[in-house]
Amino acid sequence: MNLKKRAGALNKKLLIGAIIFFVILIVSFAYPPFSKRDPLEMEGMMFEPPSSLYPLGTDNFGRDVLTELIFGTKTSITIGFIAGSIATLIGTTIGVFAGYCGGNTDNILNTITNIFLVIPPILILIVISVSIQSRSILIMSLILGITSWPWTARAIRAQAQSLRNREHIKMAKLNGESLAEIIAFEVLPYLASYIVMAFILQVSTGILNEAAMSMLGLGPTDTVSLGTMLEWALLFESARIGAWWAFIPPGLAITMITFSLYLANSGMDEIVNPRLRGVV
Amino acid sequence: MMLEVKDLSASYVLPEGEIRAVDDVSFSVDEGEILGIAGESGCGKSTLAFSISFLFPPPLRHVGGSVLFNGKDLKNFNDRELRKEILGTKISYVPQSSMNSLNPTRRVKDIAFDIFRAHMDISEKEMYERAKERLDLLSLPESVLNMYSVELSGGMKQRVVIALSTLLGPELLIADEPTSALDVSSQRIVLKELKKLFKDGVFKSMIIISHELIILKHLAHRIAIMYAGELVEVGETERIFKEPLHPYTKALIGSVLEPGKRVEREKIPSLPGAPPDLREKITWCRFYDRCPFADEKCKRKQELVERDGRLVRCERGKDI
Amino acid sequence: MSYGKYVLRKGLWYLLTFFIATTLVFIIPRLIPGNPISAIVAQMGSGVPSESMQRVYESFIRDYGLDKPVVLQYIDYMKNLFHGELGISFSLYPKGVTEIIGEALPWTLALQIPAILVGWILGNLLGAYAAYKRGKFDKVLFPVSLLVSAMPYYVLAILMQYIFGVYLGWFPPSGGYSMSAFPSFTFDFMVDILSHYTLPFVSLVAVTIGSQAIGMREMSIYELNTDYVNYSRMLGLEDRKIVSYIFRNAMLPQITGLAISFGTMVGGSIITEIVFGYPGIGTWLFNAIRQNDYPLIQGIVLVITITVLFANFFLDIMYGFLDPRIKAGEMEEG
Amino acid sequence: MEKIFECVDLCKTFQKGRKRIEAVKNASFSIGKGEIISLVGESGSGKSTLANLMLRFLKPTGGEAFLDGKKIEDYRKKEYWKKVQAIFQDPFSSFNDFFSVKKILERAIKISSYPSPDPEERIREAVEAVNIRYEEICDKKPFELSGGQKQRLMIARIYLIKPELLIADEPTSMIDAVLRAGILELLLKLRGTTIMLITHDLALAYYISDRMLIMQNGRIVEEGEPQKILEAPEHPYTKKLIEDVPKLSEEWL
Repeated sequence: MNLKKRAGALNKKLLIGAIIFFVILIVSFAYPPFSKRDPLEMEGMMFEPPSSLYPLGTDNFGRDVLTELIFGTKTSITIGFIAGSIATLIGTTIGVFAGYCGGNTDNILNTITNIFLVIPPILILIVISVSIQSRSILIMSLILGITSWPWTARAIRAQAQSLRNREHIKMAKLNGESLAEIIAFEVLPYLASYIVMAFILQVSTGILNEAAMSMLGLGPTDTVSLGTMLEWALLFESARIGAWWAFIPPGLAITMITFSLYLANSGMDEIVNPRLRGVV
Repeated sequence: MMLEVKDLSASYVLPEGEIRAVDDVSFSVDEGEILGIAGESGCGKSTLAFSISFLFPPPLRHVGGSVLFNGKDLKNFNDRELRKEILGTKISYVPQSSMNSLNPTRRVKDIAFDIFRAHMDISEKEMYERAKERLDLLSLPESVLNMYSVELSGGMKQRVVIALSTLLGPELLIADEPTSALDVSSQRIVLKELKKLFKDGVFKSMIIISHELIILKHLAHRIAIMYAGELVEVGETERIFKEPLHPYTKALIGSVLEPGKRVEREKIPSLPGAPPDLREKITWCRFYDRCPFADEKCKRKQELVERDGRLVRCERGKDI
Repeated sequence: MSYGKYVLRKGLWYLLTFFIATTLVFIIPRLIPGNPISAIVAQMGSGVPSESMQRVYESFIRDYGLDKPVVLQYIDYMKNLFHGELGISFSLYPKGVTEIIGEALPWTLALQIPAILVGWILGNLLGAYAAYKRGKFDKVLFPVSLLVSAMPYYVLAILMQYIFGVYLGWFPPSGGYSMSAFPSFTFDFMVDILSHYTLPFVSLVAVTIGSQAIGMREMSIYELNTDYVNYSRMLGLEDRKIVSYIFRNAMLPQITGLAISFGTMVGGSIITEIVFGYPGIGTWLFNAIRQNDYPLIQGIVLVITITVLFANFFLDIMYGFLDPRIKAGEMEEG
Repeated sequence: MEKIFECVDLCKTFQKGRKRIEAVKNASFSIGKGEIISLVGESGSGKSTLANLMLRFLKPTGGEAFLDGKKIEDYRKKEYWKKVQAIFQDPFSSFNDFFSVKKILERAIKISSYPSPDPEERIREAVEAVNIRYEEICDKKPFELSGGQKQRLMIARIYLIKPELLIADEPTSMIDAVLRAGILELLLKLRGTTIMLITHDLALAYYISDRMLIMQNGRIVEEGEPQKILEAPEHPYTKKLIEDVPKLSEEWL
């Protein structure tokens, strides 16, 4: 059985996950430029229930929840993407060097990784965020990205280690290729699927952490995100008031985004590791 | 006849298609006999070992044919009965990869107890005594009983596995490449132990599977040669080595290297190509593409027929 | 390597991690311009705060030795930390941070430890069962646990609060006990505590089950394909026995997995507490952040860090005890 | 005979925690030009470590090695690998699955000391030399090839580079016996290249080599012509090794 055939055999989980995610992505990115509404504008009364004017009601400031939801999803996904890219980049670099080089390089990098793996990232996030008074989307992504690389490094290291003794790498050395060439051509292609999987998970981690930080009051300060929507819903006790439209839409949006990403990741995992599929 | 395998077929059913790893295989084993099954990687010999004990872990599936053990058709046993009444007690198995065949978190003693408990009701003391005896027979010290798999060397692990597999004195032992992971010195020790257990009557019959024909020559009374899921030749060991009737058997024997018999450097026969893809249905001789003797006539279905007291799947006979 | 050495090595390693973590908590705020500490010092000078706030800040600067060089500040910080002195809260002056945390921590531990344990055990049982049974059970369970584990702690918490606490009104939607109730060891008060406990507890358990079941399912599928499982089948062992083999061996990596996911769980449960207004340290942290109560924030962060490190250390010790490969020194320690 | 390679007291120790593992202890031997020499040892004997030292994948912790009379560390690595090349045992991991066969061999040409105006023609020649039709495989990826084909391509690479010394590390241990002879034949056709065969298989070493080195626990315990070693082994380990090898004609178990 070859790789192409395996990938070609359409994986349902991957497909469904990807479709859900792209629908959300397209809606949240295509709508804002055409929208005449400003998500931060207070139009109506506090907690107005859904109506034709406000399809998902209004929030505690009388802002249109639907508009907020779409703009917020865009913000959250953007933060997730940037944070995920940063985390994946750092994690992959550290993981590849630790796993491929071995020896002392590995000892040092692996110790660092393990230390940051047991220190809860949210605590570091809090310490950093408390110190930064105004947090833009970019700052937020940066903070989230540089605190969540460790487990990517760990996963990639394990994969890189298993490659280290493969003979094509010895052959590449015997061809006189440099370390950079070997990593680029002999190591990274084999890790590509794992890196993509790690990236998918990192994007969802970024989105989840943004929301968590926002709910603690440490979210982005100048825009609306799914997290800040939940923050306000929480602060103004919308659940106890019964204003379900203030928290269910952003909560559901986060859940659907992360669910679609987990599903896609699990589908990819099955393509890469056929035994999970339940046939081998 | 202790074991009779009739027209047995088994396939791996994958989303990409069906791989017929064992195709219409028939043979038998008598009491007191060692049958060797020889073949190269991917020919289906390990799958055959599973199929004989009528366990088909998915995606392996029983496609057709039957296995009769002492006249009883294993098809009539359900999974539970099979394990309770046949496996471990009547038919036992020595796996190929002893490295990973012992549960890493259980002591040898506990694995032995689990095997006893699955089949009989005796006191823990008696279990311990019996396990100790069996280890002793394999020249393993009692202390091994308290060890975990990681504490044993490769050769020791394989002997422990043999001890466990023969714990209940099975009638038939199936040994699947019992030494392929070992160095020559350990290999010889392990095979000697197996032969000793057989002579001592710990088990009555054995099927030993190997890709090394030379090992079978020293152990087996009869040898079955397997190629691409089919048996191509079955006969007494001496006669097969003396005068192979199937061209593949001939190639296998020819490829045996032995120190001291220095062949002219260029004269070891070699086969071109590779065995056919078992996902495809081949209706003619499966060895056709690689056979140095093949001609137009060969491109048709070859049956396993009796010739000179042997079974051969080639109609060309002695002119090869 | 003997088990004793393993424990010692792990202990030293966690000590190192402890120093790094606490040092980060010290350094990071001081590295960032406009950080809370210099903001406080600035506010001191501007004279804006009221007289009582002025006193609060002064004690803060004194306690943290902010007028001294950074190195001395660090030494003071570490000294105070070892003495359990975490300073004085701004918002609840003159209450000490240690005292506040001391009151809040039992609530948090009583909520989280049972929730994590119950969730972990149930999740692992479900995961192993799904892997072994495959078929329909697996097909249903897997997407459900995926959905549940994709649902962040806080979303599930808000949903449960709304549905069971507000809409159906089965349980009190928030708090640790009723305002009217007087804390005592009476039956009524216990019932009151339990009814407040239910929703946060169940919401934490549910999410833990989801993520643990997925991990366990994967590990079990891996174990199912190992040689020793096939060998055990061939020797006629019963399914029950084999499942127990698989369960035990697949659980070992799950223990490590639990250690790693502690960090995420802590974050999740902090917010669960906030949602339910549960009187644990999560809620205190929330308030502290709103009120710029830096000593309290720092204190809570440190206490959580130390607790997580201890929990991880404990899990590592257990792991080494359960896995003979560690004793034989055959396995690389992750 | 002119020496092409020589080791003097070559040592390699690894530090694993507090344990010191002496993988190679004072290995001294020389290889003559055009010779086929084999290094026989069981797993853990240190033969692979020795091969890695000779290929400069590892640095020795003691002793010296010379290629053409010059210390091997004195060559630039690229220069060295022009002259010393290797083939390995595992056909499944021996090639980069993301490149076509043609591309893989093009990459190998870079190190060869015979620049050619028409690289494709040279690749074709090398592939045909190992009895594979070039058109059939040039655009294929390694995972589409059989184990035997890959092992042949490994040798095609050597045909392309034409090194002075080839280290063949268990080149046939993972392929079927009926294919083994074909591979050995191709190795024997490498005229002009000195071959060091590393193997656990005494019979194979006996069959192919001019001289044999027997290695045990990091030490070379015996050296000599195959016939001599077989008939009159001096070291007890060699004796035992010969005894343990399965034989067709005599009682063995």
